[in-house]
Amino acid sequence: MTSLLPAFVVVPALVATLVAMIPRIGAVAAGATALAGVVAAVALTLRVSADGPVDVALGGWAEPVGIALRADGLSAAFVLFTAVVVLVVTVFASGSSAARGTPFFWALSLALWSGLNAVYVAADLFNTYVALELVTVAAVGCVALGGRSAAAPALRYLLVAVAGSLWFLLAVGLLYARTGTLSLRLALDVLRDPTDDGALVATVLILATVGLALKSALVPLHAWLPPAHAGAPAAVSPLMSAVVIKASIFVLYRLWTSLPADAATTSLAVLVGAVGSVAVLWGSLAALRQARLKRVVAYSTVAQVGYFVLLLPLVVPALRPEADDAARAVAELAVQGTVAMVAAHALAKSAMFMAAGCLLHARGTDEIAALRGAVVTNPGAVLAFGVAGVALAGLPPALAFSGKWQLLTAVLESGQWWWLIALLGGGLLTAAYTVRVLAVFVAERETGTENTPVPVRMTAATLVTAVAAGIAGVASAGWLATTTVGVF
Amino acid sequence: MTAAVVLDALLAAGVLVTAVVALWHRERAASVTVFLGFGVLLTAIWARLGAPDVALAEAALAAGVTGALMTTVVAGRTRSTAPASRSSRAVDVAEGAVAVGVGVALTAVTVGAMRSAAPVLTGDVATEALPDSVVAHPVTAVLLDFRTYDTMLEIVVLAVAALAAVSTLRDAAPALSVPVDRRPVLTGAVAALTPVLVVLAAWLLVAGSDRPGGAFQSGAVVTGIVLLTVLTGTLRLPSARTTRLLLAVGSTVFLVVALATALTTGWLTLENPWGGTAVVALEAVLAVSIGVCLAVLALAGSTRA
Amino acid sequence: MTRPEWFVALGLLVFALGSVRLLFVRDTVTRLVALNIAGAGVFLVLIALAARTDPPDPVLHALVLTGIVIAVSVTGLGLVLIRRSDDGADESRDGDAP
Amino acid sequence: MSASLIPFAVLATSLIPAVVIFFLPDDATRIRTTLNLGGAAAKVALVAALIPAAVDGERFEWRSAFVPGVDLVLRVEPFALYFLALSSVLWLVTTIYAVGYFRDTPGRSRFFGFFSLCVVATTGIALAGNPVTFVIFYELLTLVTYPLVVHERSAAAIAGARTYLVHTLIGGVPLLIGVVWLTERVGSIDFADRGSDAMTQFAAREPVTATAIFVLILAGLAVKAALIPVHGWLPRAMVAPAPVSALLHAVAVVKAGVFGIVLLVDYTYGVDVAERLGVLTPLAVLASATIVYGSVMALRQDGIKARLAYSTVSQVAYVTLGVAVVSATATTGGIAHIVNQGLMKITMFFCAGLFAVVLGITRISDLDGVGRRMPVTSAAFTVAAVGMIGIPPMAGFLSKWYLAVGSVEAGQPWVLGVLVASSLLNAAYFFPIVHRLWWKTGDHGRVAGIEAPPSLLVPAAVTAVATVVVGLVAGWIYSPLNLARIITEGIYGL
Repeated sequence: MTSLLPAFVVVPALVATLVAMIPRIGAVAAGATALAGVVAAVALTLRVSADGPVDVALGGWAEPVGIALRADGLSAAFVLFTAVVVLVVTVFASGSSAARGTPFFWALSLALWSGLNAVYVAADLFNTYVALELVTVAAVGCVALGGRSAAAPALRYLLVAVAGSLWFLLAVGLLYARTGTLSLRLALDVLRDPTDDGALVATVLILATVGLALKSALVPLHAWLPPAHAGAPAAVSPLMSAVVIKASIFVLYRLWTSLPADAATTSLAVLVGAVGSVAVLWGSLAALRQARLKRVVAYSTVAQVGYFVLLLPLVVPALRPEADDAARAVAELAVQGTVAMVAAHALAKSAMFMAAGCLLHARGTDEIAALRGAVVTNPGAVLAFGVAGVALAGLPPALAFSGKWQLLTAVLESGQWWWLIALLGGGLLTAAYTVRVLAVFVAERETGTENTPVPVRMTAATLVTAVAAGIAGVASAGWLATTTVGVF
Repeated sequence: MTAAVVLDALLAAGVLVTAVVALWHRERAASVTVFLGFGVLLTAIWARLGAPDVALAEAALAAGVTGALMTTVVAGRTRSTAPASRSSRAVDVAEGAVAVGVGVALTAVTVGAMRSAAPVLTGDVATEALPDSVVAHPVTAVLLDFRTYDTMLEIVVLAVAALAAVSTLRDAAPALSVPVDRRPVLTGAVAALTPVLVVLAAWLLVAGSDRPGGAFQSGAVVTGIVLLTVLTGTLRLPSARTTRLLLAVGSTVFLVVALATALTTGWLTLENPWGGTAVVALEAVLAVSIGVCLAVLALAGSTRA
Repeated sequence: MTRPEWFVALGLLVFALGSVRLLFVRDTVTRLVALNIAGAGVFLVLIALAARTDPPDPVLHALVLTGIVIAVSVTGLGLVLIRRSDDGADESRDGDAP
Repeated sequence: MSASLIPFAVLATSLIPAVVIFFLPDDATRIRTTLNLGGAAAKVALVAALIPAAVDGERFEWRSAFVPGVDLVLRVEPFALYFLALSSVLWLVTTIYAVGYFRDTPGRSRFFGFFSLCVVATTGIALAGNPVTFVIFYELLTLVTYPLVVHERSAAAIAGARTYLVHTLIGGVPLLIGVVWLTERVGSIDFADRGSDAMTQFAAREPVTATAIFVLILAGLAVKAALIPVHGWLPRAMVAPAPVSALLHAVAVVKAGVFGIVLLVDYTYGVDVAERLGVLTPLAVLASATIVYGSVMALRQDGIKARLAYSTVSQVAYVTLGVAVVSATATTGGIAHIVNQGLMKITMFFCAGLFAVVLGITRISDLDGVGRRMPVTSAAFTVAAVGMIGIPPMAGFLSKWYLAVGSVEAGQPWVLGVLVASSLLNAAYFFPIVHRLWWKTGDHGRVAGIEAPPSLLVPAAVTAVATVVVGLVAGWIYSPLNLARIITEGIYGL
C-alpha cells in the first residue's frame, strides 16, 4: 500500500479547489478535512516514533531525478501542531462571517495548510521553494481578505516573502552548482568529502538564513509582520502568527541540522543567536507599547521568533567533524526544547489572536482602552487570553515550560550561558505585556460601550486551545522524544 | 567565434543597462517600459544559452503577460503613491555599489563551486533516464514525468493567486467588470486573429512532447486569446460562479490525477502505454488553466473594486 | 573564466541589483519590478549552470520554467494588490480592518 | 514505595470542584457551596486517614515522565501530610468564611474557581516529590492567586496585584534556573530525608557550583517566604479581600515559600551537606534580620491588615530560622511554627475582616472599646495575639520554646537574643490592640442579637479555640508538635 504522506498535501489542496468552486460547503468541508488531518498527523507521529523516518519517492523515479518526500520527527511535529491549529481556527472561523472576511477564506486557508504540509514533508530543495511560494501566495490572499485597508500590508508581505524565497532559491542554485543534486540528503553525501567547501556552505547558509529570516520576520527584518498580522481578519491572524511563519523556520532548521559546520558557520550561528536574543527583547518591548490588542499579539510573534533561532548556536557544534557525544546530546535537547516552544507558541498564539478576535467581535474595536471590564462581558475570552499569555511566557504547567526546561538544560550543558538572558528575560517580558492588557480587561467598566454577544463556538475554541497550551506541559515527554527521530 | 562573443557581451551589457534604468528610474511608467525591454533581451540570452523552452516561456509569459498585467495597472495610475523622496544621486550610487559588491562576492564563491563541481550532475542522470520516460523531449519529461509533483504544486500556486486576486473584489460574489473597447478595426482584427492563435496554442501544446514547447508556452498564448476576446467584447465576461469554476478546474484535475495514480501505479507515476497520452491531456488542462488564471489576474487588476 | 561562468556572474549581479533596490525603494510598482529583476537574475544563474554540459541540463530548464510561472502569478497578485491599495488610499481610514 | 493514585485523589478533591465551579453562574450559590465544602471536607478526611499510615512508615507515590529523563513525582510522606493537614483544615474554615463574606457580590464563581485552583497548587507543592514538580506547582500558585488578589477590580487591587506578580515572577527566574542547573549537574534527584548521596558527592566535587545553585534556589523561594529584602509584595497585597488575605498571605502562599526552603535545605541538600557548604549561618542571620525588621515595621503600621502583614513577614521567618539552626529541637520548633503561626494568623485575619464588615473599622486607632460591641471577635483576636507573643498554653509558645532550646544546643546563643527581642516586639505591637479592645471605651452602639453573621464569626472562633487546643494536646501522638518531631527525626536520621 503506497505511503499516505503525499495525501497531507494533495487532500487539503483538492478540498480547497472544490470549496473554491462551491463556497457554500466551505465550513463543513474544511472542518471535516481538518479533523481528518489531525487524526492522520497523530498516526504519522506514532509511525515515525515507531519505525523511524518515512521516505516516499514520487512519480516512480528515485532521487536525484525524481522528487522524494521525507517525514522525520521534526516534520511530524510541525505537521501535527499545524493540523491542530487549523482545526481549532476552522471551528473559530465558522462562528462569524466578519471573522472570515469573505467566503473565499475556506479555500485560501485550506490551500495555505496544503502548502505548509508540502514544506514540512519536502526532501527536495527546489520542491521546498515551490511549497514556500504556495504558502506565501495563499497567506497573502488570506491577509488581503481583511478588506481595502489590508491591501497595502498584504502587498508589502508578498514582496518581502517572495524576495526571501528568491534568496533561498539562489542558495539552492549554489548548492546544485557544487553537489549537482537538489536532494538535501544526497547533497550532504557530496559535501562530506574533506575538500574545503567551507566558503560555499557558509554562503549557502548566509543566503538561506537571510532569506528565511525575512520570511519569518526576524528583527530587523520584521517591519512587515505587525501590519499584516493585525490587519488580517480575526480568523486569519491566528493562522498567520501561529503556523505560517513556522514554514520558513522549519526550512531554517532543516538546513542548519543537516549542512556540515566549521568555524565560519559556528560564528554565523552565534551571530544569528545574538540577533534572536535582540529580537526577543525588542519585540517584547514593542508589544508593551502598542495601543491596539492585535498589534500587541503581532509584536509578541516578532519576539517569539527570536526564541526559535536560538536553536542554531546550540545545534552547530554537533555538526562539526570533530563533534563528540556531549555536543550531540546538547543538540538533541536543544531540538526537543525548541520544537516544544514552537508548538506551544502555535497553540498559545492562535488562542491569543482568537481571544482578540472574540473581543473585537464583542466591542467592535481592538483598541485596548475601549476593552475595559471585558472580564465581566466576555469572561471566556479574557480567561483564554490570560492562560495563553501564561503559556507563551513558558510558565508551568504549559508546554512551553517543558520546552524552556530542555533549552535551559541544553544551554547550561553547552556552556553558552549567555543565551539564558534572552530565554529568561523573554519569559518575564511576555508575562509583562500580557498582564498589562489583563489589567485593563479587569478594570471597572465604563458605561455605554456596546457589546454584541460572541458566538459560543468562538469562545469555546479559544478557551480549549489556550487551556491545551496551558496544561500540555505535564504530558509532553513521549511526544518530545519523537521530535528528534531521524533528525541527526 | 568573436562575433558570438561580441553578441553575448552586447546582450549582457543590454540586460545590465535596462536593469539599472528600470530599477532606478523615478517615473513608474518609464521603469515598467524599460523592464519590458529587459524581458526581451533576456529572451535572447536564454536562446543564446541553449534553453529554447525557457526563451519561449520568457517571451510569452514574463515579457508578454507580465507586460500586459503591468500596463493595465500602471496605465490607470501614472502618479506613484509613494512619497517622491528625492533621494540624492549619492544614495543611488551607494545602493549600486553595495549591489555590485554582493554580486562580485557571490560570483567568487559560485565560480569556485562550479570548478569543484561533483562529477555526476542530476541533469546527466535525467538525460540517461530519458528513454524510459513517457515523453521524448527532455524538459517536458522532467516537468511532467520526473518532477510532476513540482508542476502540480506550481499550478495550485497559480490557481490560488488568481483566487486571491478575485477574492479582493468588493461584493460577496465578485464578478469581473472591465471596460470594453468595440472599435471596429480592433474587433475585426481580433476576430481574424483568434482562430490563428488557437491553432498556434494547440500546436505549441502538442509539440511539447518532442521539441521545445508545451503547456506553459501555449498557456500564455491562451491568455492572450482570452484577454483580446474579452477586452473587445467578442467573448462575454463569465459570471462570478463560472469564473471560480474555470479558475479551479486546472488544479482540481491535476490533483485528481495525483489521487488516481496513487491508487494504481503510485503517486503521480505515469507509465506507458497510457503515459504519453496522459501527459498531453495534462498539458492541455495545464494550458487552459494557465491561460484562464493569468487572464483573471489581469482582469481583476483592471476591475475597479 | 568560461562562458557559463561569465553568465553566472551576470546573473548574480542582476540578482544583487534587484534585491538591494527592492529593500530600499518606496514605490510599490518599482518594488515589484525589482522583485522580477531579482528573480530573472536567479534564473539566469540557473540556466548558466545548465549550460555547463552539452546537451544542457534539462532539470534546471524545468526549474526555471516553473519559476517563471510562479513569478508571473506572484506579479499578477502583486499588481492586483497595488490596484486595491491605490483605490484604498483614496478613501480608507487609517488603522486595521475590522 | 507503592505506585498509587492516592496523591492524585488528594489533588482531585480540590481540582474537580475548581473546574466545575468555573462554569456555574454566580447565583448558583447552593451548588457551589456544597461543591466547595464537600471538596474541602473530603480532603480533610483523606489527609486524616493518611496521617496514621504515613507515621507508620507507609509511603505512596505517583510518577510520570515530564521530559525525557526527568520525572514528575507526587508522593505522600509525613512532611507533605503535615503541610496538607494545615492547608486543608484552614481551606475548609476559610471557605465557610468566604461564602459569608461574598454573600451577593458579583464574580463569585470566578473567585471560588481560582480559590480552589489555589488549593490545588498548594496541595501540589506539599506532595511534590522532586524539584521539578515543586517548581511547576510553585509557579502555578503565583498564577492562580493573581485573580484572587485582583478580585475586587479596584485600581488599588490591580496595583497591588501587579506588585505581587512582579515580585513572584521575577523570583521564579532564579528558582527555575537553579533547579535546571541542579538537575543538569546532579541528574533528576528526588526529595529524600537526608538528601541523596548523588547530591553529597556533587557538593564535595563542586562546592562553589553547589553553593551558587543553593543561593539561586533560595532567592526564588525567599520572595514567597517574604524574607527581606524581597518581602515588599506582602503588605501591598493586603488590598485583597479578607478571605484571600487570610488563607493566602497568612497560610498558603507564604507557607509555600517556607515549605520550599525546608525542602531545599533538608530534603535536597541534606542538613550535613548544607552545613558543610556553610550556607546555613548566613541563612540564619537573614532570617533573624527579617524577624526583627518585620516586628519593627509592624509597630509603625496603623492599618490592622498592614500590621498583620508585617507580623507575618516576621513570624514566617521563624520557620527559616528553625531550619537554619542545625539542631533537631530548633528544626522541630521551626516546623511546628508552620501550623501554630497559621492558626493564629488566620484567626487574626478573620477578626480583621469582621471588624471591617461589621463596624467598618480598618485602623487600629479606631478599635477603642470594640470589645464590648463585638466580644467574641475581640476574644478570638486576643487569644491569637497572646499566642503570637509566645505566652503558654497557646501554640505559639511551644515553637518559640523549642527554637530557643535548639539554638542553645547548636551553640548559637545569639539566636536566643533574637527570639527574646522579637517576643518583646510582638508584645509591643499586639498588646496596644488588646488594650484598646477591652480597656478603652468607645461608642459603637449596642449589640443587637449576635454581633456578626455566624458564617463569619464561627470560623474565627474555631481557629482561636484550635490555637489553644494545639497548645494543650502537644503530647498527643498525632499533634502538630509530635508530627514535627517525627519529621525532624527523619531529617536528622535520629
